[in-house]
Amino acid sequence: MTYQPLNLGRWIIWGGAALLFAAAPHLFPGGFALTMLTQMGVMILFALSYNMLLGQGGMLSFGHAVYSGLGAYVTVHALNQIGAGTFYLPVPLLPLVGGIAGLAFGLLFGYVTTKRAGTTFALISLGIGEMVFACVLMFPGFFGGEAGISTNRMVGQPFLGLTFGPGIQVYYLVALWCFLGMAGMFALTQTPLGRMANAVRDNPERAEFVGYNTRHVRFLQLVLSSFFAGVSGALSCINFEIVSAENVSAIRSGGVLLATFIGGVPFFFGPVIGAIVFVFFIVALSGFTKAWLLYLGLFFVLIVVYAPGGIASLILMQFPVIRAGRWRELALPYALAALAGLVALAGLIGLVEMVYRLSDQGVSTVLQLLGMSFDARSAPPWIAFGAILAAGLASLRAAARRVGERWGAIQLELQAQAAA
Amino acid sequence: MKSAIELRDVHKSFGTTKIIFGVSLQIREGERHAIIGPNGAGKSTLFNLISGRYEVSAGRILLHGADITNLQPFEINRKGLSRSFQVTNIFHNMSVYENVRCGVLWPAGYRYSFWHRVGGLRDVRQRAEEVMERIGLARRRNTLAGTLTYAEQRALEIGVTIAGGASVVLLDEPTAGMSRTETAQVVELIRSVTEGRTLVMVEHHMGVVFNLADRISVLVYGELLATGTPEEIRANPAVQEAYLGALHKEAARADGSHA
Amino acid sequence: MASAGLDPLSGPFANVGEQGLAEFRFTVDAINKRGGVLGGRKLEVIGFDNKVSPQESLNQLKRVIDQDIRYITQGNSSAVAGALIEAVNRHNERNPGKEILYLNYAAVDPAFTNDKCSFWHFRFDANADMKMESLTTWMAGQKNIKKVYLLNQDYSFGHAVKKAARELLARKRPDIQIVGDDLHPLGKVSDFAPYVAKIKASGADGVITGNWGNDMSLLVKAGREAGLDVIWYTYYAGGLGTPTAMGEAAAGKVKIIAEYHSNVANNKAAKWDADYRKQAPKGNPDFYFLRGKIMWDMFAKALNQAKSADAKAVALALEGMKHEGELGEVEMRKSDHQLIQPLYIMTLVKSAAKGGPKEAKIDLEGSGLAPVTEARLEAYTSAQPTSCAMKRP
Amino acid sequence: MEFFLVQTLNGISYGLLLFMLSSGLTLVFSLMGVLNFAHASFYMLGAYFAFQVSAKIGFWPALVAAPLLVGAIGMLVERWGLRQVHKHGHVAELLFTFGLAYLIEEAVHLIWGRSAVEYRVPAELDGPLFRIIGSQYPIYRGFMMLVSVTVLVTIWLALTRTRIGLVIQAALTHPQTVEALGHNVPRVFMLVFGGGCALAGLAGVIGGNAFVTEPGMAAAVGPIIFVIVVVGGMGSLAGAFVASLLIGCMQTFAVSLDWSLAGIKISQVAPVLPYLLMVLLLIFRPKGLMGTREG
Repeated sequence: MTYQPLNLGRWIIWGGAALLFAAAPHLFPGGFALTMLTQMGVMILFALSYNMLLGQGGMLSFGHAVYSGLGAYVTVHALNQIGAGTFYLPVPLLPLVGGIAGLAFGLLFGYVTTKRAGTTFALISLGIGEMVFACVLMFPGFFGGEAGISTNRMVGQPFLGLTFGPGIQVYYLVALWCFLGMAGMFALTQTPLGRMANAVRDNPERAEFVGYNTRHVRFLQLVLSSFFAGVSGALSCINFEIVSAENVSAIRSGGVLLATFIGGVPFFFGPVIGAIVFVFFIVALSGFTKAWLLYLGLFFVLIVVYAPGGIASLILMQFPVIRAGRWRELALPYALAALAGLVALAGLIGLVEMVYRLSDQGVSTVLQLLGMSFDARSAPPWIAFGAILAAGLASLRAAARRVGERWGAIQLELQAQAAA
Repeated sequence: MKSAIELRDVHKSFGTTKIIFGVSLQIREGERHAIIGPNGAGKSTLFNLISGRYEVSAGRILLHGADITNLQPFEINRKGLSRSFQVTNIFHNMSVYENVRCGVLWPAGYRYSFWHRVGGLRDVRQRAEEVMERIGLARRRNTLAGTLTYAEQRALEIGVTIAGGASVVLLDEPTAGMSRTETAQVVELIRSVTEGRTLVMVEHHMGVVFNLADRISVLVYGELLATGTPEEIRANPAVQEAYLGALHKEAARADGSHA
Repeated sequence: MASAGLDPLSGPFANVGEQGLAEFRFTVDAINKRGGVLGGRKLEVIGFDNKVSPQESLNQLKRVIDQDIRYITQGNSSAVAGALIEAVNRHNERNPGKEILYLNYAAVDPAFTNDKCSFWHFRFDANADMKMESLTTWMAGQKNIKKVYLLNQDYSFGHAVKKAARELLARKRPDIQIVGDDLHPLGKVSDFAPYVAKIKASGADGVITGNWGNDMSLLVKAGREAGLDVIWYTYYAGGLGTPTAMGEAAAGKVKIIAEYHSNVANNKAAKWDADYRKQAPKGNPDFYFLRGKIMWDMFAKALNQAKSADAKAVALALEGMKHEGELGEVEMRKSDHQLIQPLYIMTLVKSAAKGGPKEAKIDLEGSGLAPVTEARLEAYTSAQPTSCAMKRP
Repeated sequence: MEFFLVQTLNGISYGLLLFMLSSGLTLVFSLMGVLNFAHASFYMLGAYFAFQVSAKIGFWPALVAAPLLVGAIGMLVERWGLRQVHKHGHVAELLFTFGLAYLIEEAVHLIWGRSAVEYRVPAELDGPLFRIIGSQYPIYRGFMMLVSVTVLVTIWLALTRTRIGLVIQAALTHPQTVEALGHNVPRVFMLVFGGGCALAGLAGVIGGNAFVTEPGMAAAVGPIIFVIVVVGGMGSLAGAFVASLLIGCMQTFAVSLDWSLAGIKISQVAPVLPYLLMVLLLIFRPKGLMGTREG
């Protein structure tokens, strides 16, 4: 928190973000890239709303998809009503419908879940998620059963000449809402409630003794978060033109947790990074390998163990060093560590892929990698990849130690300078 | 004279273990009241009962004549009672300024607002600056609370407690673990920040107690032995016998080891 | 000539997707060996992992479109199929000249060839109502059936089975008592013993169920444990681990309605079946989708007749096409793009190797359970009127 | 009447199985404050190990070997995984086990395939235990109850009569004190975590063949046992016991009832009832049936 009236750094970050949103489809052309970018936008919004709980409020939820999913269901009905001519709203404003629906369900379920904090909250959110998912299949009248509800976003009068038929228009709609949502959620962190949510996360007891009912803080924070989750659900509805049971599923809820945590829970922008990485894993990587789930799981566990601040913390850690002009000293150790990491990764990928070749039905046991082929039924590739992995890990260990030593030394010197 | 706090035959037990046996006590408005007693006498428990941290097993507690028995801590706080903790209980991941501000926000009327920008609240900022000035941490405003020195953290603990302008302030061993010079500073701090308020403190340091308190209550094994002015307490033979004499020696030893 | 197979290739249902893909590749290889299509072009099936998620399927569809592939096939989950039909319709409307054709080999929601029918969608599997039509036609002749119990999964397919069973039984065998009718949440029940106790108490002699996967195997296992003596009339007890999980508990008790099994009489696909088994992946040894072979054969024929790879021309050639399948003539009905084909009711028995009847030669998944024909139902028995109002471009 | 009896027995046997699962979870949670999200995955591992062992040397050795193996894996996980993230707090520990659940499921896919494996009730336990007027009750259900009760009595004895049991018990109520008394808490943690996993593994051994052994079995049972620990009260063994039986019987009897409300039958919502129970309980008794501590 700084109190300069004009914070240049902040302007640069937000301006840069807006520019990136605008330029992304031109940097990555192609229909599939556009789909991925659109989904990243939706996921960014969803993950940020999730971080209002986990990062800012200390609430670990296993059922956040409930709010985005139910928001999406209400949106799809609204869209169909627009199509049928019984309701009028310009399509670009539909995310508001989703947001309000999300908020309404936040009020309803949040009342129950936020009665408790910590681990119990996590379990209750899981139970609510399971219950809602079961209900979605049980009431096909509203939810359309497992097939869900389809819709057509090209309805009503074109809005400012936009029909939202072409994917690029949908992308910019998502980008706009994503940006607005980001700004809104950032603004919320700067309000009394936002700050007290942090206080409740860090020390709920003390918060009670300065006059705050921690339950109310959690409740309001969850309700606001479910508004943005609802907006993201509405955007996903507009993008896919279908809403189905998977929108409220435990897989979605787990996914947003993974994405947010990988990105970095302690930082506002962390989930943005996480959402991008996550969508890349699911949509793009799954086209290359069946083992994407395993890679994602491993990646997540590695982050939990070695970088609980997520990717964002790894990046932000470098800034003080860069500012002090000391990054050159770290360049070589980093390069060595990266190299060792790549070697280990290559070994790991080789082993994992061969395991999948051996176990999966219907595919040959021959692994094609970098133009070479390896037969998983013969021993040599196993030995080779195992050796590569072992060598990679050993050198990574050594390199990491070197990075650690250098890093520690620089930190000490910087601290000494700061004190002096 | 009206009582700021009144305890009427308060009991507390955990399971089958009784900690407080029928304490009745009136603390007058505007007075500085100290509660003393040997370790395990139930002083902190009494604080926890008054501030709503524990539920009362039997009896009533009144704040400015209104019943606050078994209200939630935040409800009691909103009625104008604020407390500090024996073990420093602040927001370690926030700056000094933000810590103090947490204490200011509710009483300033911003409550759960999510439509005010906290940086733009001039009254909150002024009040927080003022508090930081008083507790002598203005220079450390942007330091993370977790990285402060122990004495600074204790000062911040008091700052967070008094920031909201509560009419009744409960301080739980404000000088615990401090050196002699630090203690002297804290005494002055307490004296100045509780000007015009009711202060109740638990304190082991007899110098501090007799220096600050208008009246003193002696709690021994969950029962109130005596209440009175420092002179009365000093002169009370029962207190002398049961507690004070031994404590003086203890305190002297403790002081000696500090030096 | 690439086609895209959109089915789960990772996650819990990957084996289902892989099974389909493996059989399709076998069929397509054979077509290519015969000389391919359109005068020598080779067919190819490329797998796309849709993770049985409607939304992920749409992602993969975008990818398919990016790669300029015009033919897709999919079968697992009606939810996915519904999403794909809508998406293909929209795409074809928004991108004339780049149309996509969708060949459905297993999604059986009746709506796809009724209210939601599409010119761009062709279904090669009998839908849920058609199967029930055939099943009840056969049941009508079984005088020992007196009381049946309906137990289904609580979602669209389960509802469809329940509704069709009630209507059709009331029409064909009004004297059969429906002694119970329950829905249970999909895939959420781990202990079926309470359901079994209830069925037992109802005095039913048969249970009609559309259950699949664990909901199917757990039900039959629980039934055997509690000594429940009923006949199970099922759709999906024949594959995907279910025979393995049910084990010999199921022998003589489970009936399945489908278009093919390996022990069928006069099987012109017998050699094909055997050849497939020789090279089949170890996890999925069975030849399961005869309709898949029929689908690719008819598709190849339509390409050759249309003399063009244009989706619209192929669709026009495909609709109304008659084809001599391995087990009799089949027809792709023009009015709703539903394949009309003969169906079989089979009973699972102990395989010949385990002391069962000698026609039970080939067992399922090596489980010792083998299907034998109970009845063959000619194509016309399952044909139902359609409410489809086909919009042709 | 015999219908009622059979349903009651069904409910109790299922409830006892649930308790075997939830007791391990509760023990670990009480002692370490860690909610093991992968607990149900260890249940699954127990079933698969039992399948593998019983295919090689028979069911009875598997009954002992599989839980021990699972317990050993649990200890390794604690030693080389959880202990590393301990410094980052309970949320990190929970997330670690969450990731672990993903990995275990994928590993099971890889090793044993994606569909059910043929893990059967042994022949000597196959058949009816008794018959009452047409209804029969399977031996295996009886065996499940026997194993559950034996294990529970053993745990109870171990907790109340052995030294380590007393330390664990003390740690349930006063974790800091136990540490202050200088007990080798990390080792106790490792043992308890391994023990909790072994309990889950044993539940897997006897549940895997009664039901079905397949990669989705963990995800199917996981949410229910989490509901049980919430309903029973976090960290309360007695609460978990009551909640397990309650939920086991409730699900069983809901199926038997043909009452309906707004076109939805009670039997239709049976598996959702535990969640409804949880919601109601939270509204009226947020601490759970026998809970004492806040989450």
